[in-house]
Amino acid sequence: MSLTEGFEPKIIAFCCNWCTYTGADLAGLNRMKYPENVHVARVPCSGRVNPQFILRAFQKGCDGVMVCGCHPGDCHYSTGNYFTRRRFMLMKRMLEYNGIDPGRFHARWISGSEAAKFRDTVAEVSERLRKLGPNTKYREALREGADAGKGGAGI
Amino acid sequence: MELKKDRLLEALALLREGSDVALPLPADDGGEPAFRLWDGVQEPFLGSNTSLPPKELLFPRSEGMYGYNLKTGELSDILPEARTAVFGIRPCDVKSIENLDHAFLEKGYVDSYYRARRDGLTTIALGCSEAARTCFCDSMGVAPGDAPGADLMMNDLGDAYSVKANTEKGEAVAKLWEGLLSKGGAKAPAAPACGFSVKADDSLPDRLTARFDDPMWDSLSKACIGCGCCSFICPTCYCFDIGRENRGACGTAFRCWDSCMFSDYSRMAGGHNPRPSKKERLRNRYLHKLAYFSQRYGATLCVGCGRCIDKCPANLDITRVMDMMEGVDANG
Amino acid sequence: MARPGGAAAAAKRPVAEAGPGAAREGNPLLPAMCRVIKITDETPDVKTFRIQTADGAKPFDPMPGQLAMLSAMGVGEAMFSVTAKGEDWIESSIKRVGLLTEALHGLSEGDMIGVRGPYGNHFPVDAIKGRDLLFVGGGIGLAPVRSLIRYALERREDYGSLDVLYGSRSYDDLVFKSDIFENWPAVCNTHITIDNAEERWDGHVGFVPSYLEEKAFSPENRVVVLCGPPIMIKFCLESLMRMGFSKENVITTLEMRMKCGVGKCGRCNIGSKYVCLDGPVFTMSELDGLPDEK
Amino acid sequence: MSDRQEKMRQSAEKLLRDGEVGYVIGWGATRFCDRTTPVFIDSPEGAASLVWNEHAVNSLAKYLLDDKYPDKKIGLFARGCESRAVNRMIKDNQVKRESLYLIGVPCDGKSSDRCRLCRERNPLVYDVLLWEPEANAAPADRFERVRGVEAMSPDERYRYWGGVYDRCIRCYACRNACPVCSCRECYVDMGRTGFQGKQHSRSDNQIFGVTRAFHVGDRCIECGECERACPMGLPIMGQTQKMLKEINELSGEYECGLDADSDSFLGRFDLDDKDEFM
Repeated sequence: MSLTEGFEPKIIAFCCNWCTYTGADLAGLNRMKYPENVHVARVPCSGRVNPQFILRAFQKGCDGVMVCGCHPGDCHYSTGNYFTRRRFMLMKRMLEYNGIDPGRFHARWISGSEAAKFRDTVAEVSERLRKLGPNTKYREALREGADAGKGGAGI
Repeated sequence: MELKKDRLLEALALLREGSDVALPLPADDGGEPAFRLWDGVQEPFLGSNTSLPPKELLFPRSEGMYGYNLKTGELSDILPEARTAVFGIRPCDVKSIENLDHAFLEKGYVDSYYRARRDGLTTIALGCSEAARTCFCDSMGVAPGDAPGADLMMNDLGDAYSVKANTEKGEAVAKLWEGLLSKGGAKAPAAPACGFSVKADDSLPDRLTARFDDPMWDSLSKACIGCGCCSFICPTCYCFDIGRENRGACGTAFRCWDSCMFSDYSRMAGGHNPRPSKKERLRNRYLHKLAYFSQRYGATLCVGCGRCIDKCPANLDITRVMDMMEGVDANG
Repeated sequence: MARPGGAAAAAKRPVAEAGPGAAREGNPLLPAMCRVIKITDETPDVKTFRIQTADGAKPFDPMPGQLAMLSAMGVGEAMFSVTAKGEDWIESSIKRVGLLTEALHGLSEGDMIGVRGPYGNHFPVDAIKGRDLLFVGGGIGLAPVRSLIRYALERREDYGSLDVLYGSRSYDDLVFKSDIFENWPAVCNTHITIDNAEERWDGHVGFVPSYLEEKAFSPENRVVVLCGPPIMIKFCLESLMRMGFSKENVITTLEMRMKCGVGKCGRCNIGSKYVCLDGPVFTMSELDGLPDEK
Repeated sequence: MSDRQEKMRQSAEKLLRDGEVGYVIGWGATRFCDRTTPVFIDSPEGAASLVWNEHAVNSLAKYLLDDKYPDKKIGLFARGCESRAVNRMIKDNQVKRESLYLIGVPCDGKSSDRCRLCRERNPLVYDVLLWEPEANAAPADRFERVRGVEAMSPDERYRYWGGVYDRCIRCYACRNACPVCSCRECYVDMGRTGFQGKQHSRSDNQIFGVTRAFHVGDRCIECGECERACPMGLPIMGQTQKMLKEINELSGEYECGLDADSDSFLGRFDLDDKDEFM
């Protein structure tokens, strides 16, 4: 319990420019409240998200990763998110197979008008991660004294 | 002096009181044997040499060099503090450490990280009583039964090891072991003959470099798949890369093993690569081992341990180039 | 904030002597943080950085042709020639070609960079005393040569005639414009050319090698210092051979990828020579004795 | 055995003498009688150095990528595994069928653990078949190892793979031996992109391992070259086999390289793919 108490997860959400990013924008315009621990990274299409991004995010300190794009059929580039769907169905299974908790990776379709869905998804993922606690898997080790400002990621 | 074999672990335990002790140990799950830090209990793996060389003790796969803060510009170097005694190191690998010393400590610049680890290292060598079929150390100027460069030399006498100190560090170990050692007059049996031999005389470096443009490099390199296996399991390959990892305002510069067989090793920022294909890269590696290093430091960088011959995925064999120089081809 | 073993300690090092036993103090791989005190835009993709230690001193005292390892913290480190030095600064001119140089070009005056050096050998300033000097440069290749031109101009009486023949793709791509058009013409002979005609350009048009032959410099008592892109070097060398120069009297500088700068990391070798220690300055006849792998 | 070796030599010699091919890729002897090395024979006389025995283990197909635009055809001795690799390479636009002369050599079994998953000893594509097809041996249970890892708890799985990658020396032999690993420049060699940390640390090693598996897993012909090449003997097919197992479960029976027309799983999509990301 003590591990997760007061813990605020770091989440990175890769959001497609045409749907989810607009949805997140709309959520902001409508002054919807959602957890501030999500960092939105705008990508041209969810199909642009390389599985490598997910691994590097975990390595660099994220507790959870989201990939969000247009609903199938709505891709700005016609077919990008169909490739996303296949890719991350496999990636999700590979992550679990390598010992990552399924709660740490989420893919979702969120359109430009679904501001509430964006808010709810982020809240749900955030809550789930809060229960899971900090991610330690795939994390690069920090060198001693790194927090004291002497430098030191990743040794 | 002699150390009875049944007192070996006791002797190692004594060493472990004052420093880390590294031994050839099998991997927990039956993987490749390597020099690993001893937990005080495990039996050393002494049947044959390790698949991985001991160079990691002096030149780790990755090591931090200095930390920095991007906001304040503050720098702090990370010099290692290591005191390690390594037991069971073979004469070829002792020779490889002498070569690393040349590279890291000579020609005007002393590598501080290597220096720190080297000063803290005591080498306790074990002469070979059996040769693997890939061994060719005696062709490369190494005596399989004797390592004059080791701090302490031990040889298998059957039920005991002979113990001979070569240096002050070695004498300190012998003194530490005083209570365990007994007088013994047994002579170590003659060292075994190597698995095979090649001709690598003093003229080899110049003869090889004279054939820099020879078509033999095409035929030697065709089967190479361009991986870095040979470099990483070689006891003397010491090339490294320097990189950085940042998180927030903090970062660390590190160095890690690199291989001249990789395409980005010598590629410049504009894209030009002086060694663009595996032919040039393999030639550079072989010549570095057998010619360039001798021309620069007066010592051959290949010690004949045979690891690369054993492990190459394409079954390439560095000694083929020496055979080709003699007009023979061992490959049929 | 100079640190032991960094550039400050390096300043005390014997210059260009890398023989065994000449061990230097401190950690040679640790940079010192220095300040960029002036940035000059030379061309659209070349900037000159004037660098000083945090307490206002010269980071080290390089000989002409020597190298400095410069780093943008958190990005990377690379070797550059030191193109000039003053009382309390050194200068490097850097072309934007990759990740690190991009980061360096993004710096502002006052920003800190890592510096270590000086590295490598230098132009044989003593051996060429009393000789006529012909400096031939192409593009950014004038950067290493400039250190020797400045050195010779400061010791004008030690050398014979001084000629600078320099060319670039276009007027915009000419580096050190104030030197080549204002400072140097007053004290030595300058011959500037660009590859293609431009409206605002009334000088010579044509490639460096042909301009070189056109000028018909005599090989008598003359040493050529040649630096530029490989293709220019190749054709200039052919021209110089036709003009009767011998390879011993043609000096050039080499570039290779480097990581450590002190002859350890392995990658800048040409045969048994390391460009970072034994170079970057070689005569053409020395290069003939090395494998063709540049 | 020696009869077959003789047939191979004769075939290579004739192809070279007739100028049908520029060179032939086969197996040759080494210093050790139980090891062969790939050889590149470019003269009829050289054909006499070809070797065929149970130690002719290395897959030869990868070498085709060193010479994608040959002046003359390349002669390649092809067993089942080479032919599957060639099929995959043709589909991936890496080589052209018309620049190859495939000399079919049904495999009589090799002394290598890499063959334990072999289901196809006979070449599936060839220009000439030097002897009668061999009966296929029953392969080991295809996904047995994957199921073993799946049965562990998440933390055990992480420890298991962490232990594997702790021993990885990042020599990239797995990458370089893999016949479907065909990028002109590997992401690993593009340090400037920041995709892959270069440190030999557990996390960087793991990330390399998973990424490698992901890059080739849906095109994997299960030849086992990656594991055979690994100098540390790491069970890395456990990753690529997992990809294949999941693809089998998601889209039905799936094997690569059986023909030169099938798309790879990640190279295409179906409108009615399963959707679990609603």
